[in-house]
Amino acid sequence: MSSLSLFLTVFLTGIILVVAGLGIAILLAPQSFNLQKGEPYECGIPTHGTSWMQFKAGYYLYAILYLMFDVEAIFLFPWATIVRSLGVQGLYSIMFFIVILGLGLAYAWKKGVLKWS
Amino acid sequence: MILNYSQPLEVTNLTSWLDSTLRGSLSEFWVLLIEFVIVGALLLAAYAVIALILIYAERKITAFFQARFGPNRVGKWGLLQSVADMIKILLKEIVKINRSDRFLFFAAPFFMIVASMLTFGAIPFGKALHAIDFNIGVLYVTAVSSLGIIGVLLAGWSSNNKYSMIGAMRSGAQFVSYELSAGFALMTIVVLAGTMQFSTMIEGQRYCWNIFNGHISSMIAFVIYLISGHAETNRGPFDLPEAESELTAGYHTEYSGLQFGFYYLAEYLNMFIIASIATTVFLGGYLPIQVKGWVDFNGIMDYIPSYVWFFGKTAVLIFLSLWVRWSFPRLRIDQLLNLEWKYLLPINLVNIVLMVILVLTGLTLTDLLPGIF
Amino acid sequence: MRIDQRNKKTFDIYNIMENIKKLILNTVPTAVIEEKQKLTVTVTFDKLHLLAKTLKENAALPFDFLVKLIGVDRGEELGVNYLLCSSTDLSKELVLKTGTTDRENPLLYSITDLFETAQYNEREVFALLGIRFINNPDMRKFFLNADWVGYPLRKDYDANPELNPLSLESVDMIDIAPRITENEKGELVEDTVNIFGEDDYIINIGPQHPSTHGVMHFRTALDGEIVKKIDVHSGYIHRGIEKLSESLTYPQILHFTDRLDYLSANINRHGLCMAVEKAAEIEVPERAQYIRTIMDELNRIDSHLLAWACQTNDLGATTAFIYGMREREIILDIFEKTCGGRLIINQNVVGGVMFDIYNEFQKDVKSFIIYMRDKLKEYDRFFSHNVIALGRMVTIGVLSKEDAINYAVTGPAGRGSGWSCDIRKHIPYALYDKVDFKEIIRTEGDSYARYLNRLDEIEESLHIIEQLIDNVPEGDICAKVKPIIRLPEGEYYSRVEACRGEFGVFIESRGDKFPYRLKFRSPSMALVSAMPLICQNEKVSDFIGIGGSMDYVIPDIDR
Amino acid sequence: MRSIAKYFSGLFIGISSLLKGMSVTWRELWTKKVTQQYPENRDTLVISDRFRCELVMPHDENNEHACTACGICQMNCPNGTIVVTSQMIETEDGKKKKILDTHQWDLGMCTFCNLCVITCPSDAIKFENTYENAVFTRSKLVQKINHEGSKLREKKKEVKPVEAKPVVEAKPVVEKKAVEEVKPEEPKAE
Amino acid sequence: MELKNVNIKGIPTAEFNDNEYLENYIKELEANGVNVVLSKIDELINWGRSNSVWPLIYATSCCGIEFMATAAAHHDIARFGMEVTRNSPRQADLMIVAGTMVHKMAPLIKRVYDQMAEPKYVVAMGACAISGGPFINSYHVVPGVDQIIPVDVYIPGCPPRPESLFYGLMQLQRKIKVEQFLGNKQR
Repeated sequence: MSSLSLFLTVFLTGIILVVAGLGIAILLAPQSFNLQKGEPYECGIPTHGTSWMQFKAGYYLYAILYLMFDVEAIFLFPWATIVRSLGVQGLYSIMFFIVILGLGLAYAWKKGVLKWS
Repeated sequence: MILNYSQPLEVTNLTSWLDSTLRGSLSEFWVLLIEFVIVGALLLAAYAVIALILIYAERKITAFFQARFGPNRVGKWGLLQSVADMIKILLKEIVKINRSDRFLFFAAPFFMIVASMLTFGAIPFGKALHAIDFNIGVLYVTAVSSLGIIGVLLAGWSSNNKYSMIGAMRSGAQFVSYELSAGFALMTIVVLAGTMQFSTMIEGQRYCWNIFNGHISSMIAFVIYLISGHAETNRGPFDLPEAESELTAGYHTEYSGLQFGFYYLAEYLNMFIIASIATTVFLGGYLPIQVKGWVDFNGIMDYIPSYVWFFGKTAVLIFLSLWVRWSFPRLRIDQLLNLEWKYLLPINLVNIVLMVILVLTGLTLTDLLPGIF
Repeated sequence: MRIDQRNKKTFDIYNIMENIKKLILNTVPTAVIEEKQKLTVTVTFDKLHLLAKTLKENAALPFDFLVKLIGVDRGEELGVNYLLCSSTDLSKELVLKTGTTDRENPLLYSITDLFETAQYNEREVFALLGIRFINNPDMRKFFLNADWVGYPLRKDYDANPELNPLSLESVDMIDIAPRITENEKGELVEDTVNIFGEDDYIINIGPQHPSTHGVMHFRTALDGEIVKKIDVHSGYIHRGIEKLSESLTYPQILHFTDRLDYLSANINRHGLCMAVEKAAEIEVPERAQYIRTIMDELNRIDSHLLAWACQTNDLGATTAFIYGMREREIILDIFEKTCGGRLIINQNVVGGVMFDIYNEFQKDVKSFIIYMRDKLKEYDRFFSHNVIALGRMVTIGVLSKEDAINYAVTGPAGRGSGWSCDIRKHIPYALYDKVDFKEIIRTEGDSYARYLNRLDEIEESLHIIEQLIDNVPEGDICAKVKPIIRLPEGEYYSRVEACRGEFGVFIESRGDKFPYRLKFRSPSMALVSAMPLICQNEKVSDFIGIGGSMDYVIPDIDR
Repeated sequence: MRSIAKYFSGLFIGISSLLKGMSVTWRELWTKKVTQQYPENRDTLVISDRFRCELVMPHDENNEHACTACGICQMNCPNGTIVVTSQMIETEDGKKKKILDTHQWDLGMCTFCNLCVITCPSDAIKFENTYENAVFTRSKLVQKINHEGSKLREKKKEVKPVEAKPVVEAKPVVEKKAVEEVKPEEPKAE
Repeated sequence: MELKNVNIKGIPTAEFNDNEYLENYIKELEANGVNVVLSKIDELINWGRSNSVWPLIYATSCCGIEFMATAAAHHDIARFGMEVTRNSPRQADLMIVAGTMVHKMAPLIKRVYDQMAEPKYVVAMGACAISGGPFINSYHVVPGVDQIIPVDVYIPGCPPRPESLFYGLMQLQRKIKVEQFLGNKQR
């Protein structure tokens, strides 16, 4: 049994679960129709405009930081598996990497980026 | 083989027997097909049953924390409560929403369920109860479990509802934060174990669980993993995308019937997944408590089937998660980000280096006391 | 010694009030000053603003606290009474009266620029009596829909249901407010203002929302997670109690007071009973006073416990909510055994109380006091120092003392801003001058100060009950009252300290057994009117949390 | 340096406050639960005698009640929950007498303010603590509380009332005699 | 199906109020001819539905507080599996109208009711929701929520005590249990 085909099996299982469930629900559940049913719920008041407006997400700087660290994580995982065999050499080389990122975080912190505005 | 006979309740016997009988009469293709179907069906059953049990357990434990009884009128001690819930929610109308992004609205629950199912498949429940065992298991789990957040984001975005929208944006913030910590905490253990494959990692913990092996560093990683894992499941003090008291129902405000049921289900499953990954990585997975040299003791411990060990350890962690959830108020979005970026992440970075030093200088328990561990 | 001091004090008051009279006559020579239950000053409508301003800026005794603003249909004239009092000494009160005879298009001058709290009150008067206020920035009807026909509190209101049929059709909210302003040349200009900007992200929080504490409707403009502007809508539970009361006898009206602010039901009822008793000169027996005071304080604990529970729930701690409700249940049990009701207890009646305490009352209350003290410690450990909770309460929603006075925010919230505004201390009623208790004042003005104030007030209430519970004297529980109570002609005010702040009753009687006009001052209205101010630039989550810390009750506002 | 010290002290104070909170919930987990299980404990459930749930007119074993159909309860009801209809009959000695026809009370409207009970001059009605009243049809809530074929109790029996006062310790607030005196001039309050 | 088979733990069927309503309902169903097999499945489904009623609390005044007391530890609505209060009408099965309905609120409650997913039920809790209660003579009060939306169970009281509310909810469970679910798409 190869891992890939097992992966596909699991994937299909998930899909089947959702499809079968929704199928039963749509077939059996009672339905009614009225004009207000499909309107968005906003505490019972008709909503003002669409909700797809420009929305200020106050955390975009975090998102950039996240990108930085997530890329690092990808580099670090392979290193982490063989850190024993690499020995001290491996620590030095990657320490450089981590320290620079740590400094980056410290700088961002100092600059007040980590403050929600 | 001898080991197997000493553990009559293990499923290894069953699977190997099944495999050999099938192979005796059918061609390779059919054998595989049948086995895949069995795997799928078992997963499906496990998925549903675990979710039902968890929902019941949470409601009951919550009640006990809150000085009340919880469901106790359906079946003995209310045991059938979540079955009733399932029947109800399965037969509830699915409301069609005007002016929503129909395709994404429909697709979002798929992301949620499939992501949790894929992670669920990679969990080693016991000996031979392990569907997907990649050699990059840890990385795979981290990657796939983060897909669930996309489900949340899409749900919030596509509903065309302002509460959902705010919920989705919050889940975005939560995602960019806690994904990192969870990954780094696991990475710390990868450094210690030297492998990313779950099965190897578990075997390596036979006499000394990782949480003890790397002592200080492992403990820190364990706590950080629990916190960030908890946050990733949108539960407890981290339920900002849902935030009942602020956003009515958050990202799933517009979801009704079974579509909502899937979110409800996935929430509990994610809690289980986080607990079981923590069990596997930190607490020795399905392995029993074993002490080097105590042959009799080990033998007795071995009699308890591996899946019992696994679910036992997981249950403890789930209880911990419920305990936290029902003790604290909800964090605000900036507190949430502060916790991650000012506390968890820097501590995590230091912790990885610390772990590397521990490993390289031979300060881990297995290196220090090879006779005992 | 003590008597001397008291004499000196009354002499001082006399002197001060004489000075105030002089000041009024200096400012507005045409003012008519009457010595009624309160010092009453009648002026023409164009002089009112000037007089109010002078009184507010009077340095010796500033009349800067607008207690209530009462619109009255005086028959020919549509008028407004302003009850002013000094924020430094709440017992110094003054009533300003003005009115207009133009019933078609009545216009008065707004005092919103002097007293912020007047804004919503003036809008209420507009909705119910049709008086528009010049210079009020927002002249929409407060409780009623804009298309409501007629002004209910006018005596000639046509209550025909066909004029205002029940409509089930959802209509979009219109965020355009009419107003009347006076320009420099003294001309009146009618125009409209847009409440929100063109492309504001507007979200409705309430009326059907889990944590608006009822059916308040906050129309909120958001900038991401940050609250930019809040527009308060009310009236989703406007039941017209004041109008209903005008055709009911005083004992019958009593049952409405329980349903105003249902969490301080007993105290509200106490307030109305006091007003009627004062007017009809009924002496309340000692035993009844004891029972009233004890029940009031139990009611206060009950309300503060619920407030604590709801605030923690708003912050997301469901377990704390359940704990608070659990302790509250013991008080409800005591209520139930005494008065046969849990929430709406119908205890006070004119002249005393309806039910005597039961045999084991003292025992139950005493054991509750011990239990509650223990639980207060538990709350402290559980929630008061929790780092997450602190982050969500400390320095959040700061209300300064000036703003608290300006918006007339009383009760635990006002005292959290450093304003000593406890009626029980300033104008003692019932037995509050005989018991020893502290007025809890904190100066921070944030959510946390309000939160701690409530917990401390529970402790003080326990202390008050402790002093009274063993000394309940024997005797009647109710004075002999005529079956039909007719109040002599006049205006009567009474003020009590309800759980959320000052609850006031105004009765205008024309000698009938029905009141001519009855008005309740709701403490919650002031709390809500301060919300747009203190929530500005806070996050949505904090907005909910601040709402929890203000602890308003909506039916109290809407009446 | 001070900010670093603050950082760590903040971290530890925070963690300790969280642990303290968790210790409270942990203790609550093992304390006795306060829940009373309603439908199962129906037999043992004690609801205070004074609790007002349902208006009743006590009838004795001869199917007699004390209501004189004076209508004071109806007058005193703030929202018109009570409707008393009476009829005139001629007694044996030829006098005209008003007797009760129906005493109709709307459970779905009643606010349980107790005014009817305390003003009733003949103690004919009282509130009971029977709380199980939910129904499917609105009209079922409008009840006739005098029994079928019941009649007024004779005066001499009233010396020793069969029924105790609804609330043992509660004293009527309004003097009943006075109510009777003013009765004729009382218009209907609405 | 017969009424005596509709069991609620704790209270015998005969002791419930208003049994006539359910009997009439069953008679009506039988007149339509109900399939035996379907009715067995129906029973299972209705068992599930009646034991998992998730309420939406449309609380406007005092009765809302009493509902909160009901949800808290001393009475614990969770025992009926109803503690999962949903704030979104999409996920709720039952709307508990607790408090006065006024003219300004009427379109809103109608809208929220319309937005609820089928099958849905309404309980009128307290005098105000049933008839307008103390404020029935007011100019701005709707005399009973049944003027706006159909009501399934009326729970009188002002406010009803938690046990009364439980009793009402059990009445609703009974009503759900006798309903025909399959083949009855429109309620």
